[in-house]
Order: sequence, then structure tokens, then C-alpha cells
Amino acid sequence: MPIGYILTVGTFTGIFMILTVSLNVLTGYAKQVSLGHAAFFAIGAYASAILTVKFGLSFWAALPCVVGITTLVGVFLGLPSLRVSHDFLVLSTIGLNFIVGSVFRYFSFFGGSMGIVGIPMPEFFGHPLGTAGFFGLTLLFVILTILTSFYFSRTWGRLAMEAFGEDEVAAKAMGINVAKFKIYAFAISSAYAGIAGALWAHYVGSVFPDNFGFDRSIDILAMLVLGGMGTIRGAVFGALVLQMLPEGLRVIQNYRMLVSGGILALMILFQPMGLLGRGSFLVKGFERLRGRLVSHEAEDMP
Amino acid sequence: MSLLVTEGLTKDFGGLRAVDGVNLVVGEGEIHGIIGPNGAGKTTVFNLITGYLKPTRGKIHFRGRRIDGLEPHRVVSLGIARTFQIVRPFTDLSVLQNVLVAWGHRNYYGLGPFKPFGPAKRKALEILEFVGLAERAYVGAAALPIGLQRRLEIARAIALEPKLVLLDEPAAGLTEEEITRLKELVLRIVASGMTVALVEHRMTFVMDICQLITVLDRGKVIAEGTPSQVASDPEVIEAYLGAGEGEGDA
Amino acid sequence: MLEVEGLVVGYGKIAALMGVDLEVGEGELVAIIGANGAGKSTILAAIAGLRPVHGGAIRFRGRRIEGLPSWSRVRLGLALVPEGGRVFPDLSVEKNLRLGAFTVREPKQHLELVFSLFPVLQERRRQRVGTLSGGERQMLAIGRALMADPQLLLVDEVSMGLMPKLVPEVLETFRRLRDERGMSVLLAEQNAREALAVVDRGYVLKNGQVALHGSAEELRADPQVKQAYLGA
Amino acid sequence: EGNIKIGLFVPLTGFAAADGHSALVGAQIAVDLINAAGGINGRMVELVYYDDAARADQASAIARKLIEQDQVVIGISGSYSTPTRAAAAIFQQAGVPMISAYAIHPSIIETGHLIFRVGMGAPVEGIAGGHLAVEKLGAHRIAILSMDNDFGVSLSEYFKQTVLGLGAEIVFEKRYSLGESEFREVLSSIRGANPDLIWATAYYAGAANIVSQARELGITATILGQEGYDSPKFIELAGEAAEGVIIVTDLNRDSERPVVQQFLAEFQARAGIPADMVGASAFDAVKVAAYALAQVGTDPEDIAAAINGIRHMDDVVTGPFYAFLGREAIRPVEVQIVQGGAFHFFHTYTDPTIIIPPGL
Amino acid sequence: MAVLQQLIFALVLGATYGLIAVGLTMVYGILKILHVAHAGIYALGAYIALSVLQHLTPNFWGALAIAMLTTGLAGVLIYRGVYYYTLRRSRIVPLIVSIGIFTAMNELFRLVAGPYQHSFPAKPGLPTLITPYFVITSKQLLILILTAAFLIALYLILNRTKVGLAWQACSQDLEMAGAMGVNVDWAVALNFFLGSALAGAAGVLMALYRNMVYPTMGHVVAYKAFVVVVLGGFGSVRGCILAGLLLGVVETFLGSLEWFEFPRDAIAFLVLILVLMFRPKGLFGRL
Ligand SMILES: Nc1ncnc2c1ncn2[C@@H]1O[C@H](COP(=O)(O)OP(=O)(O)OP(=O)(O)O)[C@@H](O)[C@H]1O
Ligand SMILES: Nc1ncnc2c1ncn2[C@@H]1O[C@H](COP(=O)(O)OP(=O)(O)OP(=O)(O)O)[C@@H](O)[C@H]1O
Ligand SMILES: [Mg+2]
Ligand SMILES: [Mg+2]
Repeated sequence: MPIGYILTVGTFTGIFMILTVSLNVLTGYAKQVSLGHAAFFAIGAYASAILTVKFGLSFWAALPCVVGITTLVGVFLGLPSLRVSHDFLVLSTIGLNFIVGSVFRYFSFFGGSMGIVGIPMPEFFGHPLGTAGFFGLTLLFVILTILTSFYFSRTWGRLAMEAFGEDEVAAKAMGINVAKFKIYAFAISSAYAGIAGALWAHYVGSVFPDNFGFDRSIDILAMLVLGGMGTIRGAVFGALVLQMLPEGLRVIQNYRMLVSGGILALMILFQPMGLLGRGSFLVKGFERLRGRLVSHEAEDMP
Repeated sequence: MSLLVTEGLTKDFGGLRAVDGVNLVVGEGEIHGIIGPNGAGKTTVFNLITGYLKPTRGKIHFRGRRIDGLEPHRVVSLGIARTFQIVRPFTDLSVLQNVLVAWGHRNYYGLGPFKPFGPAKRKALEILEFVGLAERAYVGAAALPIGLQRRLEIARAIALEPKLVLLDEPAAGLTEEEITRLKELVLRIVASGMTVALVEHRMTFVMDICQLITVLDRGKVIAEGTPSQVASDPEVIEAYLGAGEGEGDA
Repeated sequence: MLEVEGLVVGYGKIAALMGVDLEVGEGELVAIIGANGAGKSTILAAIAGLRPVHGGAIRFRGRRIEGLPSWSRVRLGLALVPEGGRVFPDLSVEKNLRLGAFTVREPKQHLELVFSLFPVLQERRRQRVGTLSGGERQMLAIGRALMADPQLLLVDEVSMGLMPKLVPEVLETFRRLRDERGMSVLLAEQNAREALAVVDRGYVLKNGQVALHGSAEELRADPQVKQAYLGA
Repeated sequence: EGNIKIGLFVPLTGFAAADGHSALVGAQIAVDLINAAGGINGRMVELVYYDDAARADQASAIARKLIEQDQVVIGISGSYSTPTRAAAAIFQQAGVPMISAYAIHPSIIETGHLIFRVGMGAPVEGIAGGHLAVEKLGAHRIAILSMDNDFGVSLSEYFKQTVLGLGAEIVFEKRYSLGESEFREVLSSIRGANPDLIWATAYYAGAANIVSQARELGITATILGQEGYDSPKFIELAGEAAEGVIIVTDLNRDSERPVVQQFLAEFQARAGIPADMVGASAFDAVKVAAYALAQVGTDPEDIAAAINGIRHMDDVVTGPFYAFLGREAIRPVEVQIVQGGAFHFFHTYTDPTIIIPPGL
Repeated sequence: MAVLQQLIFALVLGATYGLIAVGLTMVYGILKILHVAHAGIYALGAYIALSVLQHLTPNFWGALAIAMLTTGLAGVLIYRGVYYYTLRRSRIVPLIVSIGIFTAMNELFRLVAGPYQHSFPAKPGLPTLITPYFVITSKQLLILILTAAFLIALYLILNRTKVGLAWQACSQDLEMAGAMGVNVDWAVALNFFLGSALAGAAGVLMALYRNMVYPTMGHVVAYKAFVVVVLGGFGSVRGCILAGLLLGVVETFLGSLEWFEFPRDAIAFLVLILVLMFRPKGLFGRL
């Protein structure tokens, strides 16, 4: 059994689950479609790398700072969304990938193009975590992310986001301060992504500007949409499928990206709501199995 | 006592003066009608009051407080709710959730956004009961026919617990029977302590229910008074009601 | 001119129309009245080709059209004023009108007709339609349909958003066009009082089925209709 | 006991696919040649390879897979610095040796005592380039254009130190980002600075753009490149403009050593294009691995010792290797010039002060 | 003199941006789809032209024509085979599908034609203009002339024909456009055909200009073209051209400064975000 391999793949899958769940707040609830999520991911990774390598903090001491930093940066990078909407916003968020990447490359404080290496494994009671331990840590954060995000899905904040996500004009008439909630969405989403970034950096042990490019952002969004935007189960499942698919297709080596690109397109074509989105095959089948009425489903789905 | 007062309210769109020095007084507890030809500026007045547009000139006072220039959500928090002429329900949400969004307006400050909304469902259902949409609570709002979407808009407005409700053409697209029910609804809203100002073209509705009517034409107030005063005003008949209309309809 | 037979239309699994029969003769003005959600809009949309038909037949001047795409129905002489107008918000008034006349070779004279009916549209030729007032949009929607010089005009809620003065004027124009050009009109209308005053015949729709039909006088005299739709 | 498994990770998909493909072909040629000659002490060599798409996380996962599932005795990186660095950590931790073919980030071999590199380090290439520019080509006014990644930046750093030390002047210096293909505006500024030599770091596609656009602008200064240029594709893409370009590399195509000519022919046959530096490096990495395996068997520490013990290994394309010092291959630096549409011998540096990386 | 020459570079660069983006802006304009696969079509154009040149005829114009025809059809195929089924869906659906198609196309190019860059053996047969103040090479001249020609033709189609009006209607409300008598299927297909053919032409021209055809050549285009489209105000052809030129000038100017080392793409996005702060709907979008 290649257990280390499985745990490694599992760890990265977990990290991507955190990312998709975090993107779900921004894109699934608040409908601010972002193709720049890897930028927040990158900021988390770099923040943790710099705090641990340059300032000698431990992973655990750095983590709250990382969350703080990414939240703040989320607020800042969310500002354009106050002026710009829809496809204009999508394109601006693409820009975040390039701008953030360039900043890391340009300033030697961030290691420039030589990156930052020698990022330590987190320690647990004085012992550095091994592969299994790190997997456990990741799992813990995945569960925390899912639980907190599940709680959030039942709050007024989520409802407000869904409302202005669909119609800002009407949402204002409901007393919703759209600008504030947009920033909330960016900040929350970015904070989670920061944790994912920190995990990634400490697991891989090095960060380079090109680790977190535009194609990463695309992956994250594709995972969310494939799984089912607006649902946490969908976000988690999408990350699982799209992370495993190319990994599972290794047997066909050369053709794997062709096939997984094609499969992605087909799956979304046939299940536009996402594999586990509202009204998808799987969900409907599941509901039928439980013999539940549609109206009840509507009730517990805010 | 006057709840809402506008002074010389004016709005220009490029070269077009859509609202021109309107002085409007809406008294507490009244049902105030605003009528006038298409393009007279009625919806624009509502947009100015609710903060969607900034006046070019003029002031708006609500309960003695200047509110012109405030953001829409601030206006809501001060106690003014509105509906839209072209309905805008949140179609991805269920009818119940639509009302919840409005009912939650007190929770959109401070730590409120991080409180669960579950406990408020009962209250939202009560409001739906009040407007007669209770049995459709779990349906997606998109599937409602136009008339019921109008009702949903009213439900949301009530859920905001405002002092003043602005209704923009609430009777458009309703049958006479439904208009009768709408009248009842509006009367109940007023009875529960709110004030209503409405824009409407269906005279059967306006004449019956309003205590006071302001008539706008080309952005200016051309008449004001009780329904019968207004309906017999020759200028109003000429500009708006047309021959043979008006009185007969009321 | 138009015959609808056993029309069945649904939204997903919910049937909105369950076997509707209906007819519009050459040069006839016909109204469909009914409560909210009765299915009036659905009928018109199905005739215009905007909703797929699940059963039944639609014949226009003897020809089955229920399988045709909407644009070829326009070429046959159908035009629709859809519910809520659905004008093109980012185009100017003038472009909207030109689009209404997309299938027509000589749109000039129709333009004059529309402008004389709704002078405000002429004033606002260059205004972006998204900024028009509700009533102005409705005028534009009606004008746009008239630009196509249709044989059969389908109108979903003429009166919605129009000021009282205009409603009879518009209906009067329909009558005039019928007299001058033999245009037929099928109206769906909540405002039954105004509608029944001008049309020749009417259908009362309930829950996706025709509950009652007859001449305008007959319907006006019907106690049920009086109670529910005329506010007597 | 079955085959000896050598693991390889290469970017077969994504932006680095061309280099990955070359590296794979190079490694396969080496394995086939070894097997055709009877394998390693009678055991056949099996190459297990996976695509890492030049991504660090995929490389980490693959490294585990190679080690645990495929039980390779040694790993080869045919990939870029970022994935190689990530994988190196895992090989070192698992106690399996790894050889980086052409990824040159300094931190790769610093990962641990089991991690080696055959590719020529950036310091050596930069220093050799500096000597070449000033001493051999007589440049006084030098412009530097650097590709903004670990490779390009460290090359230029050492080059700059060297030429400044030798008394030349830097008249222009700028970085550009990887993947750039429009250089006209920078080159215009460079022309304004009037250098007599341009040191431009690039991979071959970018190099082709730089060189042809420079010539289009009428810049006649010598253009000095590095092993990134070292692909016949560079000459094909740059066409006429490539003539006279000089590069510092580790591959001497005019070498008469049989292994070089055999490799060049075989690569052309398999890949459909003439061989490049990436393919040659991967070939050599496999050769070094096989050499160590043949000497000492499959024990990791023994393998490491055997590689460190290499003295004058002639059986490699980018060699001969004089030694492994600090887990890096020490060999002569080749200087090639493009003439008549092909790379040709121009000069060789064997001076130890140049070919041994600084600090060793 | 140097300034004039730099302006020429800016112009050519801007023209290539404009040309690449204009097809995209058309396609975006009509269905509001973020058509990432457009960049795949661009690369397809280059590959088709390359194989025509290698196997059929050495004539550049023939290769260009065949490439445009093929890419036009490929565009229609993507519309009818894929986007057609996503029209009623949330707009993020076609975006992701498009990304999937784009990935698959890139991989297909790599598998069929190999991962390496191919040179592009064509001679446009135009002179090189040499004046005392600036030089325009024959390839640059070709790009300027063809871009201008394509754009003028497109401008006329858009503003002088019924097709243009039909497209405007389709872009706002497909269903209502049909109800106006516009043959929506044809209108959209024609739009995709022309837009994709322009992308194909852009691919061929860039292959010629850079003398390079390779599987990932569409990557930069995939986002860069969007920057131009957005800067211009989605769906505006005029805006697209001007935005392309603006970007060409800004990039060239900043790129020529020795101390300014921010990469071209980051510059482009900074310009984009900056412009959107002041004009949230792009330079020529309606506010
Ligand atoms: N943004 C704008 N730009 C230009 N003109 C505008 C704009 N918004 C509104 N108008 C014009 O201002 C006038 C007043 O519009 P408003 O919507 O207030 O009318 P209304 O009284 O509500 O009419 P209706 O009864 O038809 O709804 C109209 O003629 C409209 O065309
Ligand atoms: N998009 C939709 N999805 C699901 N159901 C729908 C949809 N549109 C309409 N319906 C249903 O179809 C039925 C008929 O609707 P339709 O709009 O034709 O009624 P109508 O008579 O025109 O009503 P109104 O007077 O409100 O315009 C209604 O019960 C409505 O709920
Ligand atoms: Mg209005
Ligand atoms: Mg209707």
C-alpha cells in the first residue's frame, strides 16, 4: 500500500476542499464570480512562509497572523467589487493572479523569483508532523472549514449575500448594505483561503511565485461549479472529483489532461447545476430514496 | 402630523427635468395616492425618497430628519420600505426566504450577520399569512404569477416593519377581484400603524382607497386634494384621466 | 385566422394549460380574461412560439405552426406584445422600433403610425430604453409590435402601466387597424372592463382551461364574470 | 530479483510540455542503451515515469508514488525547479537518492545529502559567460536582459559580478517575465544604450524572439546566450538572425566522443527534432544513476557515496564529468556558436577556477 | 526618432491585441459568454495555416483563407454543439465548459503536432518600409493593413446592415429577438463564424509575426484578449480597437523604461483595474 502517496494526494485534496468551500462563500452565496482565488491562496502561503522562515515563528504562532493578513488583504482586494460587477469583476479578479504574482516576484522581501525555501513542517508537542500527521492536520482544518461554513450558511449574512448576489437594487431595498456584505464575502473567503495557503506552503516546504497562477484559480472555480455552486457538499465533492480525476487518469499518462478537460466539459454540460447542486441527478435520486417531499427540501435549503 | 415632507424636490436627467420642484406632504396614518401621466416623474419621486437617486435640488424630510442623499439601506433602516414597479423578487430564493431577507434587516449590522436566521421563520410565515401567500411559502419565487409576485413584494415591504410604505403600481396586472383583496390588504397595513403612499394607474383602486391624491404632470404637481376634488379637476382630466373616465370609474 | 385546439403547455412537470381551444377570426378582436396564473400569458407565448407546446395544435391561416420557430411565425404575420413589454433595454427607442419592423421592407409609414399614437416615443427616439418610465416602455412594446404590420397581434396586458387616458386610445387604434387593414387582435387582459368594452368576443380562462366563452355582451352580462372581473 | 526501477518525473502536459518531452526521450534513450548493453550487472533497467505538469504538488505526490508504489531505487527529475525542489524534499526524507537533470535552483541540492544535480549550475555558467564576454569577446559595454525566474536571475547575477570584476561596464539591465514574446521596446532602449554585447538569458523560444527582434532593429552587438538557447529549435525559429549567436552550455555537438554522436542521432530519430540540452541532461542523469547502481547496488547511502566518488566519467553527453563536488557535476564549460544554421564548437573552459562552482 | 519607432511598435502591438480581441468581443456581445475557447480557435488557426503551408500550398493568402474558413466552422461547431445547450443556464456554466474545451484543444494540439514550437514558413510578399524616422517590416505592415481591413469590414457589417441590428437584439434578449422575426440560430451562428474566423486570422498573423506555432500559444490570448474586450467595454467593437491601441501604447512605453520591471500582463491588468475604477463598464461601455 503506497500509504504516503495516498495521504499526500489526500492532503492536497483537503487543501483544495478548503479552497472550494471558501470560494463558495464568495461565488456560491454572494455570486461574485472570482477567477483570482489562487491569489488569496498565494498570499496565505507566502504570509506563513515569511513569518516562519524570516521571522522564526512557529506554524501555530504564524497561523493567526496569516488569517489576519489574508482577511485584510481580502478586504483590500475586494474593494474593486464595489465599483465593478459581473463579467467586469471576473476579469478584474483574473488580474489579481498576475498582479499578486508579480509583486512576489518583484520584491526581494518575498524571495523574488528564487522563492522561499526551507519552510518547516508544523510541530506538534515538539515533534515535526510526518505525512500522516499532516494529513490529520489538514483533515482537521477541512472539518473546521466545513463546520464553520455550514454554520455561516444558516445565518443572516448568508441570506443577505444570496439576496444581493441576485439583485443588488432589490437587496438595498431590504436594508442590506451591499458594499459591506461584498467586503465581508471577500474577507471571509480570503481568510479560509489563507489557511489553505499556509497548509500548502508547509507541506511542500517551498513557495515560488509560479505555484499559484491563473490556472490554479481556474481549477478552484471549476471544482466549485462542478460540485454545485452554493452548496457546501458540492464544493467538497467538486474538489474531490477534480483532484482525483487527473490523478486517477495517470495510467493514460499523455492523454490524461485531454480526457479530464473533456470530462469536465461534459459533466458540466449535463449537470449544469453541479454534480451535487440543487436539482442534480444525484441529489434528486437521493431525495427519491429518502422519499422526501420537494417542499421540505426547499425549507432546509435557505 | 406629517411623516414625509419634500421641499422643491427636483431631478434632472441630462436635459430632461423629470421631477420639478415637487412639494409633497404625506401625513402619518394616511393613504396617499400619487397619480399622473406616464413619464410624469412618479417613480422618480419614489427613487429620490428611497435613496436610489440623488436629487438635483430640494430636500426630503422624514420624521423631521433630512434623508435626501442617504444610501437606500439607510433609508430602509429609518423606516421607509418600497416595492418596485417592475417586480424584483429574488428568484433563486423561495417565497419564505424572500420575506426572511427583509425581516432580517435589523440583523445586518454589527454581529447580526453571524446569527442564524432559523428562529425567524415563524415570523416570516406570519407575514406571508398576512398577505395571503402562506401556502406558497416553499415555492421558488420565480414560479409565482405576476400578481402574486406583487403580493410578495408587499410582504417583503411589511417585513421591514416600516413607518412608511411606498407602493409603485401595486394593482398593475390584477383582476378586479384581486384589486378588492389588495384594497383590504392595504387597509390592514394602515390599520397596523403604517402609512402608505402609492403610485397607481387603476383608478378604481386609487379613488376608492386614498384619502389624499397628488397629481404630477411633467414633473410638477398640478393638483392635490381628495379623490373627488382631483377627479373633477379639468386639468387632471385633460392630462391624465381622459374624457369619460375618472368619475365614472371611481 | 387562428385556431388553437387542445393546447397543452407545461413548465417542467406542472401543466399550465390543459387543453385549451380557442379561435380568432379574420379581423376579429378577441380577449382572454382570467385571474392571476390562469395561463393567459402562457397561451400567447405558445402561439408566438416562445414556449414549447406539449400537445394540441395551433393553426394560423390554415397552416400548422406549433412546430415552427418564433421567427418564422413573425414572417407569417404574427406579432407579440409580451408580458412586461420585454423591450431591449440597452438599445435606443428607435432601434427597438426598427427591430419591430425587422421583417418589413418599408417601415417608414408604420413608424409614423406609432409616433402619432405615442408622441412621447418620437420625443425620446434616442433615449436608452432602460431609462424609460414604466408606461413609456409599455407604449414602446405596443409600438414595436405594430411596426411588424401583423395580421394577428397578440397583446399580453395592454393596459398594464398605461395611464387611464391612453388605454381606450390604444384599444381604439386596434379597432382602427382592424377596420383599415383587417388586422386581428388577441388580447390577454386583467382589466376586463376596458377589454370587454371594445372586443368582439372573449374567453374566460380558469386554471389552464377555458371556463366560458362568448360575445362581449354575453360575457359582460354574465353574473360570474361581473363579480370576478368587472368589480360590480 | 527482477528489474531495477528508476523513477522519473517530467512535465508532459502544460506549459513545460516540450521540455518534459525532451527529457523523457533523453532518459528513455539512456535506459534503452543500458539495457541493450546487458543492463546493470545483468539486471534490466525499467524507467517509471509520471507527468507532473511542472507543478510542485503533483511532483510531491508523484515522488511518493515512485518511492512507495513503484519502489524505485533512485529518482530523476526531468522537470523545472519548483517541482524538483518539492520532490527533492520527499526523496531525501524517504532516503532515496535523486538526481536533478536540468533544474538549477541552488536550494535543490541543499535539500540533503541524497540529492544530486548533473545540469550545469547557474553560477558556473554565469561566471564562464562573464569571462567569455570580457576576455574572449572583448566586450566593454554590456547590456543584461534577464528572464525573471530562478534560472535567469541567478545566471545574470554571477555574470554581472564577473564582468564588473573584469572591468566591463553594465550599460543596461532589465528583467522580463517568462513567456514574454515581444521585446522590441526593450531592445530599442538597449540599442539606445549602445552596448557591444548583450547577455540575454532565455529559454529557446524566448531566445528566438529576442535574437530575431534585435536583428530586425538593426542591433549588431554580439548576443551571448546560455544553455537555455541550446536547442536546434532556437535556430529554426530565429532563422537567419541566429547566425553568430554565442552560447555558454554543457553540450558540445561537435564532440567526437561516440556517446555524443550516438545520442544525437538517436534523439533525432525518436523525437523528430535534433537533440537539445534538456534531453541530454536527462540522458546523463540516467547514466550517472546507472553508473552508481552498477558500482554499489541499490543501497541509498552507497549510491550517494558512489556518485560522490565519480572521477572522470566519459560516458555522458554533457561531459566528460571530472568529478562530483558538493553533489554537482564538474565538467568543462562549452561555448558554441551558431554558424550555417547549426551549433558549432567555439571554445571550451576547463580552468578549475571557472568550472568549479564558487564556494567549493 | 526613437519615439516614433516606439509608437510604431505600440501601434502594431495594439493592432494585434485589437485583432485578437475583436472576434471575442463579437462573440461575447451576442451570447454574453466568457468564451475562453476562443483562444483555442486562435491557436487552431495557426495550426491549420501551418499544415496548409506544409502540405498544400506555399501561398500565404491561401493558407490564411483556409485557416479562417476552418476556424469559422470550428466556432460554429462549438456554438451549436455546446453553448447552444447552456443558453438558459447561469453564465458560469458556459465559462467552465469553455475552459474544459480550451484545455482539451491545447492537449489535442500537443498530441497531434507535438509539444515543440514550429516555425511558420511564409512570406507575405510585402515590402519593408524604411524611412529616416522609423522602419516598418513587411510583417508589421501586413498586420496593420489586415487589421484595418478586417475592422472596417466588421464595422460596416455591424452598423450598416440588418445583421448588425439583429446581433444587437440577440445580445439583449434572444427570445425576444426571435419574436421580432430574427432568425436567431442563423444570426448567432454567423456571429460565431465571423468572430472565430477573425480569431483564426489573428492566430495566423501572430504565427507569422513571431515565426512560431505551439500548443499553448493561446494561453496568453485567453486572458489578454479579455483585458482588451473589457477595457473597451464588453461587446463594443470600437472600444475594442481603441483599448487594444491604448494597451499597446502603455505597455510599450512602460516596457521601454529600464527601471520598470513589472511584467506586461500585470501592467495590462493594472491598467484594466484602474480604468474600471473610474469607468466600471469599460471605456466605451454604457454606464
Ligand atoms: N436615467 C434616465 N435618463 C433619462 N431619462 C430618464 C431617466 N430615468 C427616467 N427618465 C425619464 O424621466 C421621466 C419620468 O420617469 P418616471 O419613471 O418617474 O415616470 P412615471 O411617472 O413613473 O411614469 P409611469 O407611470 O409610466 O411609470 C420619464 O419620461 C423617463 O423617460
Ligand atoms: N417560469 C415558470 N415556472 C414555473 N411555473 C410557471 C412559470 N411561469 C408561469 N408558471 C405557472 O403557469 C401558470 C400560468 O401562468 P401564466 O403566466 O400564463 O398566467 P397568467 O394568466 O398570464 O397570469 P398573470 O395574470 O399573473 O399574468 C401559473 O400557475 C404559473 O404559476
Ligand atoms: Mg413609474
Ligand atoms: Mg400573464
